[in-house]
Amino acid sequence: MIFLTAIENFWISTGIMNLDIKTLIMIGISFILLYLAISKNFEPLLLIPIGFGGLLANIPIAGIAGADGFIGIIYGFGIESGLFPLFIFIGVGAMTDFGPLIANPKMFFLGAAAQFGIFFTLIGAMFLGSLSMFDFNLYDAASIGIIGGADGPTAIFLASRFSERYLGAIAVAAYSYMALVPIIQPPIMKLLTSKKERQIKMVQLSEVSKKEKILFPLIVLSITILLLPTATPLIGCLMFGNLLRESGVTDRLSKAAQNELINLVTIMLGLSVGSKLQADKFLNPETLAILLLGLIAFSIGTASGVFLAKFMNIFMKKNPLNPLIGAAGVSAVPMAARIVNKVGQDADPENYLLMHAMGPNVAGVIGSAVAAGVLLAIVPVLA
Amino acid sequence: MIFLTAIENFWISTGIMNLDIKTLIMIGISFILLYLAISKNFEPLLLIPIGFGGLLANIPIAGIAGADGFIGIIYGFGIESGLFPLFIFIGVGAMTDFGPLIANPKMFFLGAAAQFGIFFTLIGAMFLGSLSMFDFNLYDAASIGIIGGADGPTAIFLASRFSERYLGAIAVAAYSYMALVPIIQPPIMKLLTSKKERQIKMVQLSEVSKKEKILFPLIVLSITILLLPTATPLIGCLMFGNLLRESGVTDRLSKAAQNELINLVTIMLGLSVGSKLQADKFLNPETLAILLLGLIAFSIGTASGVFLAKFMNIFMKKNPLNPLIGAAGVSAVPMAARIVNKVGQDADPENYLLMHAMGPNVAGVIGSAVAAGVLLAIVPVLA
Amino acid sequence: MIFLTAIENFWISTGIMNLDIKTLIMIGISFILLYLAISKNFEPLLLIPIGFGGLLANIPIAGIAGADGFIGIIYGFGIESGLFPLFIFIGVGAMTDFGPLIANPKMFFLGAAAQFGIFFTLIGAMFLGSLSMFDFNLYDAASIGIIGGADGPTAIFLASRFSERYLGAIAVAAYSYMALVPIIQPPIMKLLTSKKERQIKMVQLSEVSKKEKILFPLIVLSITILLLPTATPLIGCLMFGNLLRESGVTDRLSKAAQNELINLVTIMLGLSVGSKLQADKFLNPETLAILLLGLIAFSIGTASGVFLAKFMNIFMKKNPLNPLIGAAGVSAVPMAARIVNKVGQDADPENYLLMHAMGPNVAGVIGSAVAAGVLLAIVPVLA
Amino acid sequence: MQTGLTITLIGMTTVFIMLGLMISAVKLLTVIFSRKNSEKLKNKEDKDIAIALAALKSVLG
Amino acid sequence: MQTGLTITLIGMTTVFIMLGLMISAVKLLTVIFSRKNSEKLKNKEDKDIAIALAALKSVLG
Amino acid sequence: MQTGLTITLIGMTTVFIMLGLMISAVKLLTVIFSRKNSEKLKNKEDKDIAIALAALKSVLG
Ligand code: NA
Ligand code: NA
Ligand code: NA
Repeated sequence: MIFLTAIENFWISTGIMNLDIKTLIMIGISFILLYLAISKNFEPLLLIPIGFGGLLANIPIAGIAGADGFIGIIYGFGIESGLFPLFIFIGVGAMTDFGPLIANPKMFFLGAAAQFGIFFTLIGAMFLGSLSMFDFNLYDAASIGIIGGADGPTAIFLASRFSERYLGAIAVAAYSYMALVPIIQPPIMKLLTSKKERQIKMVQLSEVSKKEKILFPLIVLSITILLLPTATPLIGCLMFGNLLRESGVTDRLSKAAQNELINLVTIMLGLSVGSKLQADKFLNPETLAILLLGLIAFSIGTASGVFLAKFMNIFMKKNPLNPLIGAAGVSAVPMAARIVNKVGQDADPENYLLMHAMGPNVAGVIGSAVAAGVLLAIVPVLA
Repeated sequence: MIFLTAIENFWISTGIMNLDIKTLIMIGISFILLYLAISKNFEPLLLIPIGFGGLLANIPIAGIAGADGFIGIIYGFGIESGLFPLFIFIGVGAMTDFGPLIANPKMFFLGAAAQFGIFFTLIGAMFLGSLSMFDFNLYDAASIGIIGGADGPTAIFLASRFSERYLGAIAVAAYSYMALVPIIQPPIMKLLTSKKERQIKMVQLSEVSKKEKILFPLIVLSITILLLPTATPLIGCLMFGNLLRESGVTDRLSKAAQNELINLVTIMLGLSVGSKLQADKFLNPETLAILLLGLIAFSIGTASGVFLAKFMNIFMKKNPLNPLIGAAGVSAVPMAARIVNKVGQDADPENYLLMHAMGPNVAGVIGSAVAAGVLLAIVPVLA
Repeated sequence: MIFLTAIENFWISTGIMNLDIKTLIMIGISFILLYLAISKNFEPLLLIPIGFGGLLANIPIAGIAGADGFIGIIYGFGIESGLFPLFIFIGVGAMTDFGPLIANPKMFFLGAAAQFGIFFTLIGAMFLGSLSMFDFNLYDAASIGIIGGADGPTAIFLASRFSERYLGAIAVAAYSYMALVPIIQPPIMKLLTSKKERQIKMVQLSEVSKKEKILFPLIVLSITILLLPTATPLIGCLMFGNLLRESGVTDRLSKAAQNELINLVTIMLGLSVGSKLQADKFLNPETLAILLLGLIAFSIGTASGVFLAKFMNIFMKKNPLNPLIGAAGVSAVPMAARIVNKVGQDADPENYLLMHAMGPNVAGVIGSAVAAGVLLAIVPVLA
Repeated sequence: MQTGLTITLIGMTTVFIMLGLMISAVKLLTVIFSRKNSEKLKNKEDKDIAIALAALKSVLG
Repeated sequence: MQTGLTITLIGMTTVFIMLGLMISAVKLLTVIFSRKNSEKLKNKEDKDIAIALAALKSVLG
Repeated sequence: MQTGLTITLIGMTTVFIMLGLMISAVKLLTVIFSRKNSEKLKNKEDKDIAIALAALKSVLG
């Protein structure tokens, strides 16, 4: 008797007996993410942990993403609290050389322009939310818009505050499009520029002194403190990491931030974000809408950057910008800058734009963090 | 007056005034663990933190292992939650090359057979628990049996869920016997094999392709999802670490898992486990029984592996197995495989069994995690 | 309408509208700390995170140091719990070679004498507390005294237990004076010694065997267990780290403690401590008093060490001590030992005191931890 | 006793079934991939990574 | 719709004002420091660090 | 005042007693081990570790 009871209980607790079609689809999607990461080299550092987290979160019975499951615990510790994206930003700050931006500060404008994708998409999401088939409130719309910032940590930070229910879809969209930069951006860039524009060579950047590099993070943070305190967690962590890097007296800590901290947190953040890929939260029309809106956000951001570069050229007859570098303003560091370089070389093999594109590229990181700060400040007032 | 009061209060709070004989014995046992780790090289990476944790936990007044003590806090964070053994498994996965097992998948059977020690011992512990002198329920018996899995993280994970009160004794038994593999296993191996059998040379393993290595962790996890969801936290973490290793695109994360993650967690896990070596929890007949049962579990596991290898040879006349490699199925990676090699070379100095023994060795890790999953699934039903 | 409301709400949430003069002063102080760390190389590994933490904590609206703010969360996790200073001590233990102290154990006395600064200052703080203008109770006085121990982690550990409200000021004082060792100590050292005394050359230290180095941490901990259990968290962590270093069988863990562990925790501890530099907690007469008392503690500690060295020379006619090495007894490792060497070479360029000063230097770490243990044991009885 | 035997029977059966399935799956895998040139993928990937890393290095300094 | 446009207007204005201020600040910085010999500080510091590290190394072994 | 002096007296006495005991213990240690050949142990251990590491390396790749 006891044997039969045991075997029956055992059998009804197998995966075979508990997998429904939706869960299987989510497991399939997780496998696709792993495939894209491994075979297509799509942001593998994030998409492998996210894909694997999605796999584990969808296992029936095990409850790995539940409150007592191990990924559930990590999620509460690092995502709900906002710690993980901020830790990543400390590491990113320690890895980022703002030299190209300091050497040519006008590039800040391109990093600003590319944020237009965020707000355009916010309006789009609000419009969809006004239809009865999509459940998007203002908080959700803001979180969806931030995909256009092309910055994973910023997107996760904002979504964890505003729209936890769509955090999985938003993070997957953000990292997917960052991985798809080589496919999404070039057609837009080519559509909006003439070959002659793409052939423009830019003047060599000047050397940046050590003192400028040390003062840069403090200045950026100070301006943020004065105007937009809500952006200071993100900007503050980015600039803290950068000061560790540039101060010249904290190499131990800078290296720890660039390696141990960012690697360990990436593993945990990836698994946590992946755990939001649960069938009941992911398989709904909203996810499709988020993926579509994210793509729009990305494209509009790219276009806005290119447009502003062309507009700035009206006033810079002598040393014009190559408008391609505007596309790097979306951030997606350093992939977007690489693509600028590649598209530039397609037009003229002698055209080296990489360093020039790094200015708007890192400005875009600051720009999206500022945009997130604005949303954190005014969305609760208007919602 | 105040001086006398102070000095009296100070004196009654010294260790001298608060050490009882049981605490002294536990401190002595902690020193013995440290001695064995340092002088005899017995699993020092674990036994030094465990021994030191035992030392600190038994200090009177200080309350280091209490709820507000620093090891108590770490314990709650990492052991009660199950996080630490799972993090170790991510690191172990990133350190493990499953190539020898993929090259010769029949070795899985040896890793399966060696798990018999777990269940045999579970029955033994239940029998002892039926005597009035030992306080073992079914949960305890399952946790004691898992010592036979010869996998520290698996044993700690299961015991933290089923039998926290005996976690210290179980972990110490598991790591001690893993350290004692060179003493425990060879006599059993020699008893059960003829010299001629020990001289059997095995055919060279074939190369394993990169794709096979990448798909291996996903396949093992998929099968576990289908049949035994309760084993997926352990198997999932092991295979996640292994995918980070084999994917070829996440070297940063793989190295972080193999170094930072596993080293930091080993320190914390060791101290936490050691904190369970408190006099009132350790000095009782149950601990002696656990040590004895653990030894039996280990021995039966070793024997089962060897027996199955001999049985398999009935069907493998052409390329027979050297039955010694069955002993490596208990896991205790890589010590058990090294011992197989050594015992093989005692019989024939030209016999190199190390790589052949690694197959059952790593299969044994999977095997015990599966066994733990079975126990997690059916013990609550039967208890 | 909605636009005007939004813009008004946005404007009143800017930093400009919310910065008061006290907050601006604290931000200024944070910048000064960063300046001293970067330009003057004042303990930059701690003062950059502390200064940046101070900056972030004083940002209005953002609430970074609040219960839900990211530094507030880290503070609760690592400082309130006492974990961070203890983790630092594990790392310090793994970095410390006690060889010079084992080779010349009399140096322990100098590390003991230098603790007098702690108790002298405690009395001074109690006196100030008896005046109506300073709010210092016995717990605060003990925490202020410990600044004289010249050990950051010990000071933070004690203050987090006894006097959280002054933790910021105490930590800043402790690290500032450790950074100011080259300015504070030499005049005192020269005042209390004759040139002839400063020229004394000491005999070569003998080799220390590996076994002695392995047993040293266990012996120090055992004595602490017997007499002063309240000091065992600090001494225990220090000696655990040291055993990882000296055992010879746990290199992986020793290196992890010396690098990953101490670097990551230093970043987090620095930010957390800095977050106590909030205007309402810092800008008060008590902070000035703490800074003054800390300076006194440091100076008295230095003088006590030198005096005891001179006193010991009465009994050591044959191989006298250079009394300068007494100053290293305050700890502030290894800066204080370096200063001893420098002042000694000022008197005689051929006088190499560095290794001799390391004995009292590392003894001073143990000495202050013991002093902290005494305070933890008797202050609650007397308060 | 009955409980212990039940657990043992279910346990060992499950272990053998699952590890047996893993054998079959791995064997299938080997059959599928042993014919293909598994080096092709690797080289392609190595190159991709090398490019990405070189860019990153040149850019992040 | 009004809400969305409000957010967009405030958002883009803020982004441009803030990043514009950063441009001015950085330009000011460049003007201040481009005349000075920025190498002096560096060398001095390097030496200090080298001394400290050498001492630490010799001492902590 | 009385409290402060009490703490100072107990504190400094404890510090000197404990660090004094540490001196005695270390001196005892030195006496015990200075006669023995402390190299023996080390060599043996180094060899053990080397073997274990070599095996691990060969095995874990
Ligand atoms: Na961006
Ligand atoms: Na096993
Ligand atoms: Na000290």
